[in-house]
Amino acid sequence: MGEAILFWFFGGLTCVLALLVIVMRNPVHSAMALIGNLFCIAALFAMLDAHFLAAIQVLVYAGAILVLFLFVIMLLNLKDHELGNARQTATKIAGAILLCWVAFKLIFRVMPSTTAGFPAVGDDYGTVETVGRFLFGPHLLPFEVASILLLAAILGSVAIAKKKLW
Amino acid sequence: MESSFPILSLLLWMPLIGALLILLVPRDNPKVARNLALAVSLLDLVVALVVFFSFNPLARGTQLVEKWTWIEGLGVSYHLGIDGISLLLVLLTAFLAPIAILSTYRAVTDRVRGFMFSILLLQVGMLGAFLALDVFLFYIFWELMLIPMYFMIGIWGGARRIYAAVKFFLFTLFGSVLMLVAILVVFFTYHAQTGNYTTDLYLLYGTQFPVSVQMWLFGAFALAFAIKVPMFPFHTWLPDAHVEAPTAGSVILAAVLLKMGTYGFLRFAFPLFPEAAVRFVPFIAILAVVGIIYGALVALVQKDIKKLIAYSSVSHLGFVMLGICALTPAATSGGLLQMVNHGISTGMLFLLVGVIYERRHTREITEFGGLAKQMPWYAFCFMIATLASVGLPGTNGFVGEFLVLIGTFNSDALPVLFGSPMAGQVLAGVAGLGVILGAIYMLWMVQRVFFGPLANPANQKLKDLSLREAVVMVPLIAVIFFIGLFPNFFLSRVEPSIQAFVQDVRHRSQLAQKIDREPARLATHILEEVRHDQ
Amino acid sequence: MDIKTSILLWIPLLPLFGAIVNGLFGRHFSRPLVSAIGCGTVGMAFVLGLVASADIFASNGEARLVQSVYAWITAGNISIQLSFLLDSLSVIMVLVVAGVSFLIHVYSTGYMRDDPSHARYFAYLNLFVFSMLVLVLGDNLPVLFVGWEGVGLCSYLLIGFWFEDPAKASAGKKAFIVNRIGDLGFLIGMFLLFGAVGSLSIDDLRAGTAQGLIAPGLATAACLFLFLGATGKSAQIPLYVWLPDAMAGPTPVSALIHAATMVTAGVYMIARLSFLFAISPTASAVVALVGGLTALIAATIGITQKDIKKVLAYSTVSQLGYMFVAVGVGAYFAGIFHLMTHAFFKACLFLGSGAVIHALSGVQDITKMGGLRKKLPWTYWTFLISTLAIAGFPPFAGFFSKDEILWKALSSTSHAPWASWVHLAAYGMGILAAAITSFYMFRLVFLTFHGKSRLDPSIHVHHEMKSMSYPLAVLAGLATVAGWVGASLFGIHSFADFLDPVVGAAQKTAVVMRDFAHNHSIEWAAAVGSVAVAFIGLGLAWLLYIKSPDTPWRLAERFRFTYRLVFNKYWVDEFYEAFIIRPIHAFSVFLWRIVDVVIIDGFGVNGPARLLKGIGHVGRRLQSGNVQAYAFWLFAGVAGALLYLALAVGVI
Amino acid sequence: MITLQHYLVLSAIVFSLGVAGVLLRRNALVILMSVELMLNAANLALLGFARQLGDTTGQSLALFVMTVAAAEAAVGLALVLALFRGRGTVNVDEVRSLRG
Repeated sequence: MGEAILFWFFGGLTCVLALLVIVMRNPVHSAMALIGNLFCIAALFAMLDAHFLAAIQVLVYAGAILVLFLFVIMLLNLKDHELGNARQTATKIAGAILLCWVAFKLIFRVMPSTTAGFPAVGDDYGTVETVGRFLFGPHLLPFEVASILLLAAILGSVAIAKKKLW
Repeated sequence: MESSFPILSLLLWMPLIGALLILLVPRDNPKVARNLALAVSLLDLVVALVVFFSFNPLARGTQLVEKWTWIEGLGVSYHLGIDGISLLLVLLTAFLAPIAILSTYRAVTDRVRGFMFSILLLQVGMLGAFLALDVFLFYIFWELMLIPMYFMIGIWGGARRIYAAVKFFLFTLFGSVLMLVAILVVFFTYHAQTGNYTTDLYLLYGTQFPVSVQMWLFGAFALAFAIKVPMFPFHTWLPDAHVEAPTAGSVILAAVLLKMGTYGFLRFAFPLFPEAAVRFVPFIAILAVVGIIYGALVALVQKDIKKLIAYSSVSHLGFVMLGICALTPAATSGGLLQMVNHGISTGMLFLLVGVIYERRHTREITEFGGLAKQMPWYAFCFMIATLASVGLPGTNGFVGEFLVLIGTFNSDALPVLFGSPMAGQVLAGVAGLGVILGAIYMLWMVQRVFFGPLANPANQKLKDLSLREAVVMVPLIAVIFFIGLFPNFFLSRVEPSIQAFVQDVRHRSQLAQKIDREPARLATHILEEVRHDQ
Repeated sequence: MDIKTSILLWIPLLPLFGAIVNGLFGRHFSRPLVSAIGCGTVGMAFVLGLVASADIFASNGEARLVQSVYAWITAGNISIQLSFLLDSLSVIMVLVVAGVSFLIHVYSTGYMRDDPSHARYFAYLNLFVFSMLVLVLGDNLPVLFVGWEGVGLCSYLLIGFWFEDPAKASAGKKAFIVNRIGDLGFLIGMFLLFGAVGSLSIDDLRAGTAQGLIAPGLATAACLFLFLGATGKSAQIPLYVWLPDAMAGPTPVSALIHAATMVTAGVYMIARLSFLFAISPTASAVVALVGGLTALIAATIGITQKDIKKVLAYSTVSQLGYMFVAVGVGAYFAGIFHLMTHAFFKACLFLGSGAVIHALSGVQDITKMGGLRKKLPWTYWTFLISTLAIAGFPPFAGFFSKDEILWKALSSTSHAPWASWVHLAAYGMGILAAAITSFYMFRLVFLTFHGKSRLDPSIHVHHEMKSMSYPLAVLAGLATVAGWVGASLFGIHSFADFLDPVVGAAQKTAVVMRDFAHNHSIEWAAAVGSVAVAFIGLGLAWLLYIKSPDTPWRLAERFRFTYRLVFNKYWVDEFYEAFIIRPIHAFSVFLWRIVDVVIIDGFGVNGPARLLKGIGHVGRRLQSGNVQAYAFWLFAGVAGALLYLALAVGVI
Repeated sequence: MITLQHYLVLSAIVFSLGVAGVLLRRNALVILMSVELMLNAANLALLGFARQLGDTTGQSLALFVMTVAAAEAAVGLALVLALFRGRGTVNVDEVRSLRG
């Protein structure tokens, strides 16, 4: 029962904050909402026994990526008139609504409804050790490729940010 | 039949090595790039000559075969080989490359490395297409030729080069895409019949198709090749491409690239789908004859020398196609020889037009007149090329045209295929009118360019052929007369392959059996007895 | 292969060698050296011809030499040897060709002395001799055809020798193209024969004909196509139009190519294939009829021409007509006989006219000459002798050969049902043409050499040159005596006997004698008749051009239309221009401008391109450049796919 | 009882909100943040499935997604910076170089 309360709490908060991210006019506010959203998702991760990832979520997202966002926002120091208005066209809103509607319909109808909860898992599920063994065992190659990807992203963003592209 | 030394591979890849070396040459040193390209093409010619002389003229099949598995799962192999049909065309390609390169020494001054790279890459494509005995390999080389030629026209061409290059590209691509589809159908049909995947040409020859399917497949192949030949009414890319292409591009385009189409008919379209082929022969033969007359008539009224020669190519290639369609050894040998002849004489004409274009920057016939006075050696060379082109006996053109016409005229296949006893006679007769028209448009052009008063002041200071230009012409003239006087040197090497081709197509299309039911028209054997009695 | 046989190849090769040397290096040689190479090689060829023909003369035409040099074209069932044949027929041709060529080469050293393109001239001339010798020596039709086209090429080059004059270059081109039309006929004839016999060698064709491999209908078709070739080469109706224009070339060329040798190739070819023409009475009759018509019509045109060379050109056409009458009525040896005598007297006439033109620095209009008899005595006397020969006065050569032809036409018929009439008609036209020939030839002599000088006073008459006079004398001598070898009227049959091994059998097949054929009194009467018409022509010419020189102009005024019709050569050139050349040209422009540019390129090629471009223009609106719009379409696509999925499984 | 379905629906909602943000907002920064939302939604679903199956592979996969997200954010933000320097705006409506 406690699990359900936590899920509904964090789940509802996640939805609200995600909505705030996309409706706030000022990007700083959006970023703040996003931080909250990420924390809630981290909590949900923890509820799914992914403790390690929950930690990473907080560290990487809230700690690194969001800080990056905020740095950029401050660097740009946008004036009020530069923020612009979200001039949504009717077609786009209609399209978005249609998309959501179809998606929900599908999700509720297509998937087999189960009432059973999650099966039990071992204590070591989602621990740093288990995930680490996976990463450095069968997934070693993708892991190293990911590091190269990050390196490329670092170099790329430095190169792009230094140049005047347009 | 495995040859110990992969000489065909050497022949094929040497230009590519040269092309890569050219990329290493510094940008500001065009001279080195030119000389390197020339050296590589000359070396390649030497290799081609070695191939030519190591070819056994008596054997029927493919020789100097090299075969290695390439893509095992699809049965694709790296399969090269040469027979009498490809032998001549390979030699022609290797022979013309140094000449074309030498002709660019003054004409191409911009992006020389790129040009030389293109020309050598083009040579790889052409040689590969002639040597490949694997459909997949052939298709790769076939498309490979397209790219350098496209750039040669599009970058080093004349004023409307983009239009011409795109037109050339799209025409060819249009046909070759259909051919690709047909290749895939053949490939999967073979798999359905035998359970194996292969793209080896000789294995695919054995595939059995219902005639209705064959018709579609042959149609797809024939369209691709007919565009390349080009046959009427798919010829309109040719005048544009020739007019806009640089001289070397025109030479290679006319001399070798067009032969891809006719070669394709001989190597692929006819042997792969013999039953459909013989059903299509009446249409192709009629189109060929229409092309002969049409090209000649349109050439008659051209104002641009290059365009005139381009339309004359349409006419000449019509003879080649007619020779193939006649399905007699004489006519088909003549058609094959005519491919080479056209390459030599038309290539030479384009070179000569290039010479005058470098001096005057125009090709309008009305701009000239009386050049024979100012440039006697130039006029001499032009005259010889003209005479070869109109098929004067003693030059190469005569032998080819004569064999095509006499073979068509007395073909035992055409009357059966047309269902009319006079078919061969009528076709040859109408095609013969093309010979007359050929003399008319060529001589009229020669007269307007070379004879009459030297009125235009711009022409009064023209210089005659330089040493380099003369060096380019001499081998061509020598070959013109050599083939004209000693055609058997080549015909004897071609004969077994052509015999095999004709018999194979006739036999597998049931044509031979139909002909046997016809009353004998040739009374050669009676004559033999007469001779014997005397 | 013994020496005499291997000589054959060298007969044509020597002039070819001369042509190559003079053509490539001649401009660096001195003029005498060029002339020496030119004349020497041809002279050597003549000597070699004599050496090679010794056996044939000794055996009175029975012997023959065949030299097979190498296999030229072998493909499928076609096998063509490069081989030469010397028999009595080709002996005559080789000696006439090489001999007359030699004389004309010598003449040319004088005539072309001051021309800047001296070396080129001799190269062309030698090349011509080479081609002509190949033509007459060819052992099979393709080799003969090599020479056949080769002489056409040389004719083209030599007519347009002074190419800076566009009219002359055009005349050369016209000659080549008209010849090509005939050549196609020749080719088709060859193909037909090959289809029937499977070989193109003369001997095989002869054997095949004897074995009946060639059906009569096929023989007629083949002969008519071959004859089309002959009409082109030998300037007969309807393809004679090039020959008068061909006079644009240097005069020795006209003498050699357009009078003595090349234009007789058609006659030679028919004589060579006489066995074939003999089995087709229909084709033979056509040959005779066309020959007779050409003889008559060309002669009438000759009456009105003012250019000294044009008169001779039409006279050549007319005389060639006689030869065709001869081979048409089956008198093959008579055709060759006339060919030989004509070669001598017509070459002499042309060279004489050349001497006149040379002396007058290029004047060719006979109405502006007159009274040259005293100033050019050599020319006058040789010209007169040749005129007497061509007009048919005994004892000059032309009388014997022409009389032989006319008598054979009169006294024979063939197996074709209407041949009897055709032969009579040919005889009638021939005798009429003989009268006209005599008339216009003496008109030419009188206007040129007699009467008062009408020369432009500014013209200085040059002296005659020895290099030009000696060949004239030799030819005039031949024009006098050459007829005697075959004067059957006096019972001399040596010429006919000599040719008998080649054409005799064919002659027997082709000809049906009329009942009076062996009646000598009728033969004599016919001969007297042809001499009489010659006198009539002479008398008329004397009346009109010596006695009362004003009458011709009055007659021309009186019969204005007829005069203009004839003077303008019956407007045949104009007819060809309007009804053949112009329509072809217009049709070609139509093909190019309409079919190529509008239909194929416009609808077939650029049409789809434009359609695609139009679609592209519509599609371009979608490309707003707004990345979000692209993303929107992306997600809209996903939504669409999901919707489809939902509908498909019946969720919604 | 909280089942896998709950997590999946939650994930779908967050994903859809992300999509809506990408489509409707003009501010390049907010668009990037919306993309982060979408990636997180995907991760949530991934971990849900992993928990259901008891398979740790899903977790390591989620880690890679985060790596990609980090890289994406870095490059994307660099682009925004460059865009702002060049055009003086972060409004994607004004960037129309792709216009056909």
